[in-house]
Amino acid sequence: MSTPTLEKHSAALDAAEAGATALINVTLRIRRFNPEEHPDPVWVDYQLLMDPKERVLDALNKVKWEQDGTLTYRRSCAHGICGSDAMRINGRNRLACKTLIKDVNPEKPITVEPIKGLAVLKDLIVDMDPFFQAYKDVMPFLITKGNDPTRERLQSQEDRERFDDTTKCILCAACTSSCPVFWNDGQYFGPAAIVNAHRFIFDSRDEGAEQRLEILNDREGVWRCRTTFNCSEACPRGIEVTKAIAEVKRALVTRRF
Amino acid sequence: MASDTPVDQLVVPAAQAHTGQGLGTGNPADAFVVEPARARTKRTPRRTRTNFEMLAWLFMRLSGIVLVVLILGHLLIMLVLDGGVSKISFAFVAGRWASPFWQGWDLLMLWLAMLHGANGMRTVINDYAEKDSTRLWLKTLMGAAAVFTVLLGTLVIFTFDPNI
Amino acid sequence: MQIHQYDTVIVGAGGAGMRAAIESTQRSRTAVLTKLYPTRSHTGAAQGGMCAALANVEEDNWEWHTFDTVKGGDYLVDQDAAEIMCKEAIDAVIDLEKMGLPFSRTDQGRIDQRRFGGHSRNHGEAPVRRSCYAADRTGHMILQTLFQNCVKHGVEFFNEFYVLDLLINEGRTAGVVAYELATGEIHVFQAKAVVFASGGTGKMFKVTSNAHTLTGDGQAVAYRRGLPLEDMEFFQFHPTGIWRMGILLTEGARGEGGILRNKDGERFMERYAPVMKDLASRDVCSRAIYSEIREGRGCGPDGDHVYLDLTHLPPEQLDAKLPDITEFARTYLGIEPYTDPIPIQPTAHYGMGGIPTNVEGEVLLNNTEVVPGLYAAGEVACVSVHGANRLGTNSLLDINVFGRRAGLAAAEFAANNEFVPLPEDPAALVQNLVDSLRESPGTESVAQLRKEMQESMDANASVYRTGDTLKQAVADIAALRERYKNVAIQDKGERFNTDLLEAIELGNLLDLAEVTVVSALAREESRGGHYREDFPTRDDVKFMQHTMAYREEAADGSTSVRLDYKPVVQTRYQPMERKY
Amino acid sequence: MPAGTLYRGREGMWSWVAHRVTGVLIFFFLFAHVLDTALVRVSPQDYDTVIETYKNPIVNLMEYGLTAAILFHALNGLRVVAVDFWSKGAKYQKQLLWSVVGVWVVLMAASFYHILQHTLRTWFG
Ligand SMILES: Cc1cc2nc3c(=O)[nH]c(=O)nc-3n(C[C@H](O)[C@H](O)[C@H](O)COP(=O)(O)OP(=O)(O)OC[C@H]3O[C@@H](n4cnc5c(N)ncnc54)[C@H](O)[C@@H]3O)c2cc1C
Ligand code: HEM
Ligand code: SF4
Ligand code: F3S
Ligand code: FES
Repeated sequence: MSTPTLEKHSAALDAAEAGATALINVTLRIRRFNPEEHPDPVWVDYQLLMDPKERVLDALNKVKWEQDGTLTYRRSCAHGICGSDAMRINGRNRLACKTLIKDVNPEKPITVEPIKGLAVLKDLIVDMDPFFQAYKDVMPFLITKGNDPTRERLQSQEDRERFDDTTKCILCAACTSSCPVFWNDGQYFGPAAIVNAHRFIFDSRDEGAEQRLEILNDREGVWRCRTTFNCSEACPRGIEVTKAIAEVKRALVTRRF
Repeated sequence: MASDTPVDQLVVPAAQAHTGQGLGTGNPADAFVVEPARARTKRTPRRTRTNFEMLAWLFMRLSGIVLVVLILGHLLIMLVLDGGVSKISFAFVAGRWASPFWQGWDLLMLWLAMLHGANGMRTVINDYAEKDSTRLWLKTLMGAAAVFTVLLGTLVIFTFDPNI
Repeated sequence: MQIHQYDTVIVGAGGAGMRAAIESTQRSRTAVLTKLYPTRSHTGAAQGGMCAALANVEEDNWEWHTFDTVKGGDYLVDQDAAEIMCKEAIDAVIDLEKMGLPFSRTDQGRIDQRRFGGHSRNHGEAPVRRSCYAADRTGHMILQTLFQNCVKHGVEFFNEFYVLDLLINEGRTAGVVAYELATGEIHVFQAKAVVFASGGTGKMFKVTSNAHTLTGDGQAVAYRRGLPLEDMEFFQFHPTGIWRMGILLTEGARGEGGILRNKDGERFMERYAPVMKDLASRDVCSRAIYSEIREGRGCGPDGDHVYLDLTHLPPEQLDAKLPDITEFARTYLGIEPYTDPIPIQPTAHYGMGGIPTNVEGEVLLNNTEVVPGLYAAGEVACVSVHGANRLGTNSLLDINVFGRRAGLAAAEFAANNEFVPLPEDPAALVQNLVDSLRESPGTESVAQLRKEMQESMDANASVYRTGDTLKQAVADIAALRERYKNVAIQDKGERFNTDLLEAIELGNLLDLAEVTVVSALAREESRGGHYREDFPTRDDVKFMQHTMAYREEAADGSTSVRLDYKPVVQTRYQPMERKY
Repeated sequence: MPAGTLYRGREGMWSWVAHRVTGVLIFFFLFAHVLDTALVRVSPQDYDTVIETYKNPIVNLMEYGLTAAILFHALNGLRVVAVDFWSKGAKYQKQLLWSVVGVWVVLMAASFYHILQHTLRTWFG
């Protein structure tokens, strides 16, 4: 029943409950690009007073709301589930809303740039259309033949678990835009599209695996992946992207022989 | 991009650079985006319908495994056991190729390494050449060099005459 | 300016919008306008689940579900609508499964179900397992699945288009006006039928589980065009938001066995809801938490929060059933939920009110008439299936059931009707709005006004309200609305001018905040999410009715809120005292 | 390009960069190596003359470098194969990489004297 369990307080909990920590000075170095003003991008520094437990998104908001309203970026949910705000922070792709200031060494200027490999339209906003085009090209929807059952389709817990990891994708593009192959050749489908193909290829209810594999057998498909693991490192949802790609490759090899 | 051109002197594009769609907003800035090297085109990549890329990929792994044995063996003998370049001479080579075993070893190594390397170079060129024409040129040049080397090497191994 | 013509235009690509689009695209030429890429919509944040009496794990039926919904909504629910929703829930879940949604499964391979607040067996006897879920990312999976099916059906999306006006001509729907973020261009969409599915208004509060983009644009646009807003005083505060941040920790956490504790470690919900305990409905839990805090049993140095304790649950269960929320605790608080309780406080979560519709999704012009060709579904609408307090999981249900219905009805309307001519100079209102903000010489900052509005709403119109606090809020909002006329933006450009849009969104929020507090002040009773300390009991004699708020414009251009009321539809359940 | 635009990849990316650089390097070496060996067909004297020019400390050092490149490429190649074909490969890629580096260091140390003995003798007697 109601057994009190709170005698032992961990240091982490105490720290979390301490409320606002001492504010610190942070320099945010943002790669700005506004073609209405000037055709080339420039780096601009902003000085801020921040709680180190706040997010980089909070810092961007602070700049926009208090210093320079022209700063432009996408954001919505602010807790890592909508995939709006993938950007390059200190050289690595992350979600601004899932990156705490204290975790990106606030002693030095924190650099923020748009993700690579997609056309930059303004400040941190890139053109996402090619990214979504690649996603659409892998037929990301359940394909079934025959008549629908009257109730739900059955699926064992093991079969459900088989593709659990890749269902977490929020299409933030952190992976695809961290991939060296994609920077050089945007024709590559990119890890995000493969992740979403994987989600269906390994779904026991789906019958379109063959078609999807055929698409990914393409010149610009899975074989372009050089297992550089940038995608896996970048994925804010912790999806084992490279592993998923390897599974698709293996499925192709075993199906063809 | 011409950095010193003021924006208002730029030509207003009929199409937006990143989507190719006409906007007609009259905003000169629409001519500008920071474009990546080669952006994905709207159309779905053409299906190749062959297993070439897969076979090439498989070949890289399989040949790699075999090459580990061949090349590391080669290195061991040439550089370590036999004492490095300092020991190598015509007589040394002649001695080795007298045996069909070493002939076969070197031949296989030559072919696998060259095919592996050439295919690897093809990937590298595909990644970095930005224009289709440059790609084609580089690949042709590299391919020709590879074919030449393989043929030359094969010829040398087979027609080698220790009493020349 | 560009003019487009579509049979059906859907505003919003969250769960409700995309569910509608899947239906209407197959039947009429449809455009979906959305201010976010569809997969960025806040439906993706929903965690816990979607209830339907599938009876996959234990006995259940849709009538019990209806009863729980009506009781949960403190009898302000329109019972005919609730019956439809709970009955169609079963098909809605099965449809999603067939579209590919990867539900968590039972041992037999069926869709698994878990407990959720306020959902009970046989009219309140005991908690029942009714919520269908996919780990703790059910909303994410719904949003993804619906988007996937939109791709499959080739739904035409206009991404990053902000709808800022609704066109009504000759008493019928003529279309909408949208602002394209990328270029700053204004687009007029002429349409036979329009479906609003633009989501909630949570950003009028400071501590909220809602996204930055949930600014009530749809409600504000309709209201500005003279349509009523229903029951706006009812706003739900979810008991378990991460302390100070408001990020939601799903009720599913308590469904899995999580316990609320005060600083003494006491499971205090036993005192407030002896049967359902931690699974009492949300308004009850949120009030209990604030009572604990007020009575000095709150946790932390300032005693301003309580704990959600998951430490007694096996780590494997947390990993399998609640992976995302445990990660939130790790990321944002730096604590380990296996061993530490999580500091939480109630967080502004869901607006029960919205654009009034009937069960076909048709928007009401007043208590009896509809606006032909205009539909609304999802959080923007008020059907009203949630009454004074929405039960957990019933919103994902609402968006699927009524999203589908609205999509079907709109497509059918479009098939049987002609275009209404566009009014003279259709883009005028939006053009003026945009121009005046861009050229405003004002001095007020958007961020400052928004902050003051949110602080006033949190302080005065939150879980506990009194006449005095509400009067304060009314005065605050009025002052802020006055200052808003003098607001200025820094970005004067055309492309991706988010500065401009934040200003417009603030305008919308201020209008809705005004309606909310004015409606709340007038409702002198306590019911569901609306709790008046000066009127702590429910008053069925005077207030068993929906509030209908209209915008009145005086001759001098000033505006005010006019309140009217609409009867509640009751079919089988008579109001009773609400106990959990 | 202004500073900071380089992507800060981690082990996986840098090992790939190294794999690619070594691969290209070996390819060019192989090309040259086949050409010089082909001289055995021309005449023993020419071959020996060319080989003789190789017998100096610089080339000897380059040989050591080439060994380093080949060894890394070979070992990392095996790691790539493991990532591709072993179901746990991706999970342990970092550990695999550190093993590769470990084995590489050991092998390089072991071959240090063997390969460079000529140079060492010339320099240090
Ligand atoms: C954190 C959280 C957890 C939740 N968990 C649950 C749960 O477990 N179970 C449950 O049943 N409910 C839950 N809810 C509630 C439920 O998720 C939402 O009420 C529901 O998803 C709303 O869906 P929607 O389609 O109406 O709106 P949204 O998903 O918010 O979509 C709104 C859409 O409208 C568009 N839009 C907005 N304004 C404009 C404009 N001016 N012009 C053009 N487009 C516009 C947006 O781009 C977006 O596409 C939760 C809510 C939150 C915040
Ligand atoms: C010694 C044994 C070798 C092994 C185990 C090996 C293994 C591999 C593997 C597995 C790849 C594929 C990498 C990928 O697809 O990401 C590869 C690529 C490559 N290899 Fe080898 N290789 C060996 C020898 C060689 C030799 C002798 C050459 C030169 C002739 C060579 C040149 C290349 C090149 C140029 C690439 C392409 C690099 C890239 O795409 O990044 N390799 N090697
Ligand atoms: S796989 Fe991960 S990084 Fe890639 S788009 Fe999906 S969530 Fe983002
Ligand atoms: S970063 Fe690119 S190369 Fe492969 S492992 Fe990831 S897709
Ligand atoms: S704002 Fe939604 S993921 Fe960051």
